[in-house]
Order: sequence, then structure tokens, then C-alpha cells
Amino acid sequence: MTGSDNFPLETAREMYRRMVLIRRFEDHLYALFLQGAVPGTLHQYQGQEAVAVGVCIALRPDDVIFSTHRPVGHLLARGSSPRGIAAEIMGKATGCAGGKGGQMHLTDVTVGAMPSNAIVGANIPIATGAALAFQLRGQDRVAVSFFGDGASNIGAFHEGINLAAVKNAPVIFVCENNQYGASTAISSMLRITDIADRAAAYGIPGRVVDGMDVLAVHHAVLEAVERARQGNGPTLLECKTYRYAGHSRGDPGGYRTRDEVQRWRERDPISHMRALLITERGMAEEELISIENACQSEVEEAVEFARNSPEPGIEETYLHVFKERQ
Amino acid sequence: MTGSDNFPLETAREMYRRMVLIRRFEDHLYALFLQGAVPGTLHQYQGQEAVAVGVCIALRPDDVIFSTHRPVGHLLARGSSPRGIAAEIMGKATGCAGGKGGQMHLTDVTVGAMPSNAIVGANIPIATGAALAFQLRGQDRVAVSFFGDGASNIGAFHEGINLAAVKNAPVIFVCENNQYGASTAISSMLRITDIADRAAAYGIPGRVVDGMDVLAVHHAVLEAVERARQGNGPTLLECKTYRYAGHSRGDPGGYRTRDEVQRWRERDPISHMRALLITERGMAEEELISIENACQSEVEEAVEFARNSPEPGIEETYLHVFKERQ
Amino acid sequence: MSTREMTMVEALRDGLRVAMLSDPAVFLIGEDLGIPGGFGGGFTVTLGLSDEFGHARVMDTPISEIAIVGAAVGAALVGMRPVAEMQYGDFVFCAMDQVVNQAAKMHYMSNGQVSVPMVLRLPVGASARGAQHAQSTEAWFMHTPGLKVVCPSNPYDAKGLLLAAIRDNNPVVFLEHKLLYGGKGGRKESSSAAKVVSVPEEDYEIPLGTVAVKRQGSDLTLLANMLMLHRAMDAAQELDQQGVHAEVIDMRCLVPLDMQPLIASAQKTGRVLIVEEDNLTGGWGAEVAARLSEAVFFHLDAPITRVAAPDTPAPTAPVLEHEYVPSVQRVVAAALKLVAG
Amino acid sequence: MSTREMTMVEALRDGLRVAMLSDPAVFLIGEDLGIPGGFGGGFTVTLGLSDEFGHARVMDTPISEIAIVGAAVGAALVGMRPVAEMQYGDFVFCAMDQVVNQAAKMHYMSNGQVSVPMVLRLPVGASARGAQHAQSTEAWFMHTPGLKVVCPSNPYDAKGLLLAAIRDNNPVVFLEHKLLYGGKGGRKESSSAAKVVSVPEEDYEIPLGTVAVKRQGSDLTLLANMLMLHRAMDAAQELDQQGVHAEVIDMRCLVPLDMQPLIASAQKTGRVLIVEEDNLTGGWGAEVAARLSEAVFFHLDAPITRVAAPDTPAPTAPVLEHEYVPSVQRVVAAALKLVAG
Ligand SMILES: Cc1ncc(C[n+]2csc(CCOP(=O)(O)OP(=O)(O)O)c2C)c(N)n1
Ligand SMILES: Cc1ncc(C[n+]2csc(CCOP(=O)(O)OP(=O)(O)O)c2C)c(N)n1
Ligand SMILES: [Mg+2]
Ligand SMILES: [Mg+2]
Repeated sequence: MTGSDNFPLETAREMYRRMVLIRRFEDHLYALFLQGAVPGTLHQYQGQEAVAVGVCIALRPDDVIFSTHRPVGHLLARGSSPRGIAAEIMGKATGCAGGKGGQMHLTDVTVGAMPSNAIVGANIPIATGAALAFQLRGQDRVAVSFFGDGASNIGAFHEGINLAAVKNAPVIFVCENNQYGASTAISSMLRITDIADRAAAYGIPGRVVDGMDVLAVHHAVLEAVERARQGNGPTLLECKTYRYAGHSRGDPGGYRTRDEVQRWRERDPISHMRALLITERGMAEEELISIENACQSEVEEAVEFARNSPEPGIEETYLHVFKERQ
Repeated sequence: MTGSDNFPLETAREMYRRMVLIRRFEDHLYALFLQGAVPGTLHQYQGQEAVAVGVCIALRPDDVIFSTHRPVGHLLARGSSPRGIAAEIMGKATGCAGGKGGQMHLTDVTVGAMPSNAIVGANIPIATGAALAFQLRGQDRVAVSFFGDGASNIGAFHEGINLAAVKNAPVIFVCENNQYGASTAISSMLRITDIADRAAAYGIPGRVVDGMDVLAVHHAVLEAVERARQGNGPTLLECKTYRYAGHSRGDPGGYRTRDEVQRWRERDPISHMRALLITERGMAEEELISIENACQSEVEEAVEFARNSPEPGIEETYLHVFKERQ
Repeated sequence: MSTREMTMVEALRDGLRVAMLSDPAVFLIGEDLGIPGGFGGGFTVTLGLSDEFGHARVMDTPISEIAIVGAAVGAALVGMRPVAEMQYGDFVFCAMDQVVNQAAKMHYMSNGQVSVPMVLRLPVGASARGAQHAQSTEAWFMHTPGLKVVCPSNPYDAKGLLLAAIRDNNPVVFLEHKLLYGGKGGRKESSSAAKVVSVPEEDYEIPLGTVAVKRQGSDLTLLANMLMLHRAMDAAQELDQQGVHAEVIDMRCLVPLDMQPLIASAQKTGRVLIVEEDNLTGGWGAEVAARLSEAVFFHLDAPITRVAAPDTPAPTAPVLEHEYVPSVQRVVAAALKLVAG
Repeated sequence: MSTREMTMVEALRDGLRVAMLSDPAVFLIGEDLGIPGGFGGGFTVTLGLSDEFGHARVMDTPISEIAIVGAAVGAALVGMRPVAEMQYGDFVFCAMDQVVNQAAKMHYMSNGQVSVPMVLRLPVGASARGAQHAQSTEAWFMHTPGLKVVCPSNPYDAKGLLLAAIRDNNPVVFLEHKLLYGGKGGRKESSSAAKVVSVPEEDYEIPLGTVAVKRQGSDLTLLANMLMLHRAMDAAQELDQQGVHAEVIDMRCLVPLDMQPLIASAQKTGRVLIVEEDNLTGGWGAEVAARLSEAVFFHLDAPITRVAAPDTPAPTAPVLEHEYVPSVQRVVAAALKLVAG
């Protein structure tokens, strides 16, 4: 576990808060799903919180992120409202995308969260394009593409990263290696150990990062962001992590052992950060508990808000196909 | 230049013959094109002969090759008839694909030449599939995918090679790095020096080969083929070579210097093999000249045949959309 | 013949089993097909098959749609009969070059020297997962010469058509509607029109290029496939009660398309209503309407009408999706308007 | 207004120049666009523009169609107006996910929070290069909600529509027919119907969503786009000599599609012949025929007929390609049959 000394306590505390918020949100949503209150699908983020938070805390408000089918953590880490996310997942008019997007298609431009993408790997060239736009305009903004281990085998990964490399685009490729793509162990679908090593094929830096350690992620991302802002091009970060839940709703995860899940849970990013805040930064347990309680309330309130929200009017079906010229 | 001692003279001579045949064929076709006798397009192979021949001579009749938009060298090296190829390029009924394919779509199953492909990189996963079929059937046949430097940036390259790697498929990936994809220098579209190094991203062997040296190519391919036949999986060979002609018909090649072309021409694979056959293997110049003359006649005869061949009947337009069940 | 009650998932699985038992050239390729403890593909169709046939013939791949379809093409070229799966039909857009430029054209471009006998299985239809997991893709493939297109509405047809598709010598795009897979062994969908029917355990085929008259009627003809066939049947029942007798034809195979039964029915009823889940503009219904209008022009009492999804991406919220996918009510209303017109 | 004789290639280049001069958000992305001594894209449309605008705004890419379209989508999402090129329209199948699942759907899926103002230029049409370099892809895009589809027949329209497309706030698929590019500055095609016309050097737009009546007539209506518009015009001239007066409408924009002029013309003539280069089944003509048949059913004196390429991949040999692509003769024959019927 990386030391936290060189972070302001405020930042470290906020990291903890966001991780807890994500965890509580996802747990609550799962409970709701079990009650039959979630339409469509669910892809949950428990276990991977350190990645989303370590990355997003390193960004500026004018940077943009591109997420996946598993977007809740990314948006919450970026500061998007749990209300809008919960309502979107529940198909309500108050959802961040008015109910048109759903769980896999969260967008919140107010926090720079571009449409999350349910096509594995598709956001990689898209994030590159946003970065190229920043570069063309002489802005020092960066784009972040989140994707999974499984996505590293798709064509869009290859094309998108290579283009970014060749053009020195200010983009950070964050591969969340949670060991599985759906039921498939990534180790069976690669003949190398570290996806980060694929960076060499594009002549860009690639780093393996402990994705259960929010400070390690944060350190690595800060460096990559700095590099990108200074015009030195993209970085591929492979964050080794784990998802505790099934791949999507109703997946019992029979393709992995209880033992394996247990081993990863012992490295839980939230518990570890909690311990560190107490031992290294002298935070009082009560303060942490109060953060946790605040998160829990925020989540419950958000879900309540979502439940009480109206469904979209059916005329919404026909809106936003095309955007008018102003 | 690799020594030729460990090849039977017969093999070395046949390599020379096939290279000359390709060169003469391509030169003759270009002359025809200038006369306006070639419909459609032309992508020529002069300069790269050592690759096609070095590879194809290492294969068994029951192996299969998958070629590109620049297929003439591959098919001739594999032993396909110059008549069928010339006629196909000229849109005649006697063409190897009855005129339906054209210059970019040569097929000759009698020599294991699967349909050549005008979509850059598309044959890479296809060749992998053929190799998987051989593996499933327990056959020790191999598949070869030819492609260019430019193709190494396309998604199909990534997906196709990775799948082959993961499954240990008996396929040899032959990247002909002729330095350009159309008008674009590959050095500007990669941030690494050697495409062969991309093999590391898939955990398979990658080798840089002198593509102007037919024996060097042949050595490398023999090894890769052996590996594949024994169930040890694919190899990526990057053959550094050069095309003398423009990318396609009418391209004057203004994006490269005369000097550069000259430097590569000085390493001409045919001249070098010729010199080597005389100095190392003691072949008489007359014998070489007679080989060259025979190639020239064969080419002229083939073109004559093509010119005199009938055009396909228009009913051909409607045939071979679907194949009936037997 | 011994038969068994089967859901669509079970019937498809059975079809794959029968095909694999009868021909060693048949193999399966796709994501999460045969992983122990895994999913059995996107919708459990291949569950258990790797136990029976091994992990070589039930080939799990990386998330690489280009490679899945490309490898199927390559294997087919050298004599195999691959059955490839996309987890959702929408992902086929990632592999579209391999479908449209490769699989569909190789037989033709080679002047018949090679062929590409493969099946590409695509789960289609909206199921509250949003615009990238909802599309009905049959129109795209119908427009691509060299592809056959199959879209069954029930387990019996699904098995028989799948066996015929696997044994066909051409690339066949095989659409499976998610809401028809059925609960047993498949994912449970709250709105599922799951049908369990008696399906022979034996080997049987339903020839490609056939449609099926599901119901006789004299007042108008309803043409529909997959989920919409069920909506059309339900609508026909409602219409009956209002004294309107609809003939219903299951468009279970779009390429080759047997126009004869459609023409005969249109001539008989004089009114045709096409019901499709796909977006209206340029769906399969457009082609069928164009052909039929031309063929039976002088027999029609009213213009051919289409009920389809609007020209919007699929929305996710259930209330919006419900508005998007044609309902029984919309079919009934359109039918009543048509017979009144 | 000062005008200049321009080929289609020159008019398109001029349109790109004007757009880039007037808006710094416009940039070009594709293969071989701006390499010194290079091609200026697949068909020289961008030749010289990198000299004027630099290599950042005329952005050359690796051979990576997914990345080209994907990067255009991403840049558009953050406020740029990219114009992306595929060297041949057929290569768009490699990038189809980015077009269909991404560009077309993001505005909708985000409930209007983002938009994707981009143009995707696709050279289409058969030109003796075989089945992977010949396809007319408009039907596919017409069937994809969220995309606009433009397909000009002449340099004047091409420039004005291109400027409107670039300034539109949505993804626009812009088709350019290879045989209409024109000799000057473009590749020479022996069978080129190259038209050079007077084109203003100024900035002007032709609104998307418009068709153009190119010729008045009373006996039948010909609907055609791109190269086929020229064949239809030639056919109309021949028909005139036989006393048959054809109205000809240029279907230069398929999405949005302005049905009103088509309906008006069909009502006037009572007979409609659709001419398209694409494969018959499921082409744009199917949709237009279906819509028109419904809209003007009681005004039609004969069924709407289509002349199109057969349902085969494009063959390469000139004699076969000539059979494949609809000819003036085929149009004339179909028209005569229609008016006789
Ligand atoms: C192109 C594509 N193929 C397949 C899928 C189906 N699918 C959804 S998520 C998923 C697994 C993705 O694995 P990974 O990239 O590791 O992300 P994770 O789910 O582990 O976060 C798959 C196969 C998809 N959405 N898109
Ligand atoms: C997917 C795709 N994109 C673009 C093209 C247009 N194109 C044809 S050949 C070529 C260059 C290919 O370069 P390389 O792979 O190095 O092969 P080479 O031509 O040098 O043999 C290009 C861009 C194509 N045929 N397919
Ligand atoms: Mg994963
Ligand atoms: Mg090259």
C-alpha cells in the first residue's frame, strides 16, 4: 500500500468518501434488484472503487471521461449526482439521461462524463478523438478511457491506442483488469501476464498498478495526466483489481472459486484506505463512521428520489434523434 | 545475404525462377496497363519477390495461403498459372476467377490460394480460422496470412493474431513491410521500429527478416512452419522489403525520393540471388539466362492467352451468389 | 418420433447437439460459450455442450468479434461448418466487414471455387438494455447478396431451421429473439412471450426459403416474424372478436424469400399489414411492401401498411421501450384502420 | 458571385476549404489525406489542403477505420466538426460499430446532452475494382436512426450539401460517386459521366432534406440519385423521342427525406420508376416505393417499379459490371413497359 503522506488530508478523506459512496450505492442497488425494482440489467463495481476514485480525483473539471457498461463507479467518482444515476438505472424521467440511456448509458456532461459505452472497447478511439480535439485547440485538457481486461483484445483497443500514440494525444488509457470478461478469465485469453506490456506495441509507456490501492492508482494517474498535459502523449495503465459481484444481474459467478473471491476481498480497497487513514493520518474512527453514514444516507435518499420520480412521458421516445441547427 | 549451401541446388534454382517469373509478369502487365489494356486497378509486386517465393517454397501443397490486394506474387510463387492470373486481371472468362474477381480477388484452390482480400488486414483472422480448422481436424497443415506494414495498424490484425496465439493455431503471419501503406510511410504511423515487436503483445515469437533475401525469408519461414506443424502456435515474421512500383495504377510515388527507391533497388532480391547462384553454387550464366527467357516466354504466352480469351458471358453475373446443397 | 417440451433455448441447444453429433465439421465459436461454471453464451444456448463435445469444438474466444466471424469464415473456407455467436446481435456491427465483405462475397468472387458454410447466431430485440443491445438487424443482412437470413418465432421452427442453416452451403445469419428464448434454462425476461412447444428430439430440418401460414383469414393479411409474429397472432384473436378475420404469415426466412404464399394471401384478402420490430425506414417490411405492391397491385383494396418501431434508437426505460416496440394494440388499431379504409 | 467551372472533386475540395476557413472547429481525418507528394485521400478531394491548413487539421491516420470514425465521434462530442473519409465506401464496414452504435445513437442515448456533428465521406459505386470496392451503402445508413444521408449528383449540389452537412449538428453520411468525381484533378475513369459545372466560389449551402426536380414531365416519374440520376436524365431524353415525357427527381438527400415533391409528382404522372445502383432487395428504393405506394395508392395507374443492380455482389470484369449496373437502356425499357402497363 502506497503511503498517503504526500496527499493533503482533504484529498485522502475525499477519496475515502467517494469509494464508500460507490460501494454503498452499488450494494443498495443490488438489494433493489433483488426486490425486482431494477428494470433491464446491472453491471456492478464493488471491489474496483480504488480505480475510479484514484483516476477521477486526479482530473480537472474540464477533463472528460469515457466509461463502459459498468459506469456507476466512474460517474460517482467524478462527482455526478447519485440521484440522477439511480433514477437513470430505474428508468425514470429524472435520470441523468432522462431514462433513455439506462444502466449502461450514463451521461453527465456537467461533470465531464461523456456517454458511457456498452460496446466493449468502443470508447477507446472515441476518447482518443476527444483528446485530439483538445490538442487541435491548444487546450491542456485530457481525456480518460476506462475499459476492462477483456476489452484489450478487441480491435478498437489496437486502433485507438495506436492512433493516440502516433499523434501524441493527451489521453490516459485505464485498463481495469478485474481478471474476467464476463465468465472468461483473462488469463485464458492472453498469452502474456500484463496487459500493460501491450503499450510497447505502440511505443508508449505502460504500467501495472495495484488497482486495490487508491493512492497507487492516483500516483500513477497523476504522472500520466502530467505527461499528457505537457504534450508527451498517452499512457496505458493496467490496474489489477477484482469485481466482487457477478458480471451482470443474476450471474452467480460459478466460473471462479470462493477462495479466489475471498483472497481479493482481503485486499479490499476501502478497508485498506480506512485503516491507513486511521494509522497514518490519525483520523478518528468516528469521523470515518460519519462519512460512511453520510454516504449511506445520500444513497438512500437518492434511491428514494429515484423511486418517487415519474416515468418519462412517452413522447420522449421521439425526442433527441436529431439536434436542430441553432 | 544468407548462404545458400544448405539448400538443394534444385530449390535454389526454383526460387530464382519464380522470382523472375513474378518480376517479368508484373513488368509486362505494367506495359499492358500503359497501353490501356488493363481494366480496373493494378497493385504490383516488383521488389518484394523474395518474400512470396521464400514463403511459398517452404509450404506443402495442402497448406493454404491468404493474400491481399497485391496478390500476383503470392499466387505465382505458389505455382498458380500465369494464364489464369493474366486473364483474371484482364476480366476474361478464362481468368482464375472467371473475371468475377479481378486483380485484387485472385483465387486458385488448386494451389491452395484462398480468395485474396482487398480489405486491408481482413485475411488475418480468416487465416487463423483456417488454421483452427486444421487443428480441430488433427491435420498438420498450416495457413499463411500475407499482409502489409499498413495492415499492422488495423483491428483485424490485433484480434486475429491474438486469437491464433491463444489457441496455438498453426498459422504464419507474414508482414511484408514495404515501408509504405499507399502514400503513407509506416514510420509515421507507428511509434516503434519493428512491427515484429508487436508479437510480444500476443506472447508469440516475432522476427525481423531481410525481405530482400529469399534465403533469409525461406529459413525463417521453415522454422515458423515447423513450429506451427508441431502444435507450437503462430509466428509473426516481418519481412523488410520495398515495392518499386507505385501503390496502384497511375501512382507516380511522389511521396518518396528517387534516392530512397535507388537504395532499395541496389539490394534487388533477384540480382542478388542471381549473383549468389553463380558465385556460390557455380551455375552458368547461360542457364540463368535460359531460365529468364523461359519466364519471359511464359509471361508473354500467358498475356497473349488472356488477350485472346473471350469475355465472360453476361449470365455469369448471376451465378455463384449461393451454393446449392448437394 | 419422441418429442419433448422445449423452450427456444432448449430447442436451439438440441439443434446444435444434433448437428455436432451428425457432422464432425460442425463446431461452435464465440464468447463465454463453454467456460466451466460460465454462461453458455449470451443466453445459455450452448450451456453444457462443452462437457459433451469438449473445449476445442465449443471454442471460447477473446472479446474479438472480428476474429470470431473471421475465424468462422476461414474455417468454413477449408471445409468446416462453424456456428458463430454474437452475445447480442448489436455487436455484429464490430464484425460487419467480415460478414458483408468477406462471408457474403467469397463464393461469388472466387467464381464458385470456395464456399462459406457458416451460421452466425444473433440474439435480437429490445429488452430494457438500451440502444446498443436492442437492434433487429435483419434488414441489413437481407440487403447483402450472398447471405441467407432466418428469423424463427418458435422452438420447433428454431431447431429445424437451425439444422437446415448449418447444413446449407452458404453463410446464414440466424436471428433469435431474446424475449422468445423462454424461461426454462434461459434468462428470465419479465415481458417474455416465452413459448414452450413440443419439439422432436430427432434430427429434422425445415427448409430455408419457406414462410409459414399460421392462421387462415379472409379480411387482411398480417406478415410478421419473431416476437412480432406472436403480437400479430394475439392481434388476430382480438380482431376476430370484432369480426375481422386476419390471415397471419410467419416470415421465418427472409432470404431466400418465398413470395408465392404472400402473393396468394394478398390476392385473397386484398389488404396487407406488415408488423416488424425493426425501425420503420428500410426495414424488411419496406422490401416486402415494395415487392408485394408491385406483384398484386391490381388486387389490393388498400395500400400496404406497416407497423414498426419508430425511426429512433431504442430507448431503455420500460415505459419508453413499450412505446417503441409495436404492441398488440397498435397492430389491432392499424388493422382496423386498414379494413375500414 | 464569382463562379468557376468545377468537377465534383474540385467542388468538394472547395467546400472543405470554405468550411475550414469559416470555422476552426472543422478538421479532416483519414488515410493519405495530406501526405506531401501523396494522394489527397482516396480520390484527391483533399489534395493541397494540408499545405493551406497544416497537417494537424488535415490529419493523416494509420489504416484504422475504427479509429478514424471513432476519433471523429470523440472530437465531435467535445465540440469539433470533423470530416472523416473512408478511401472507398466499402471500408466503412470495418468501422460500422462506430457509425451505427456510436455516432448515430449518442445524442439520443444521452437525452440530448451531447451531439455528434460530423461528416463521413464515402466514395461509392462500381468502377471495375470488384465486390469489395463497389458498394452503394446508402440503404444501410438510411435504416439507422440518427444518421442523415446525402448523395449528390453534381458539383454544385455537392459543395452546397457538403457545407450544410458540415454545419449540421448530427452525423451525416455523405456519399460521393466515383464516376462523378470528374477527370480534372480526379482519377480518370473511362466510363466516367464526369460533369463539370459552374460552381460559386463563395460560401453557400443547400439545405439537407431536399430533393430536386431536374426535369418536368407528365407521363411518369423517375427517381434516382448520384450516377443513376444521369442515367435517368439520359433515359428521359430518349423517352422524349418516343413521345414519353418523364419527370426526373434527384434524390440527393435520403435522410431527412422530403416526400412532398415525390408525392406531388406521382400524383401528377401516376407512374413511378425508381432507379438505383444499389442491390435491389432492401435498397433505398424499397423504402421509397413502400412509402409512395401507401401515400398515393389511389393515384397510381401502375405499380411502382424499380430498376436496380441485381442481388449479387459486384462482379469485376467490365462486361459483367456493365450488366450489373443499371444502364440507360434498362431504364428506358422499364419506363416503356411501365407506361404501356
Ligand atoms: C463488442 C462487445 N462484445 C461483447 C460484449 C458483451 N459483453 C459485455 S461486458 C463483457 C465483458 C467485458 O469484460 P471486460 O472488458 O473485462 O470488462 P468488465 O465487464 O470486466 O468490467 C462482454 C463480453 C459487448 N458488450 N461488446
Ligand atoms: C480496410 C481498408 N482500408 C483502406 C484500404 C485502402 N488501401 C488499399 S491498399 C492500402 C495500403 C495498404 O498498405 P499495406 O498494408 O502496407 O500493403 P501494401 O499496399 O504496401 O502492400 C490502402 C490504405 C483498404 N483496401 N482496406
Ligand atoms: Mg474484466
Ligand atoms: Mg506497405
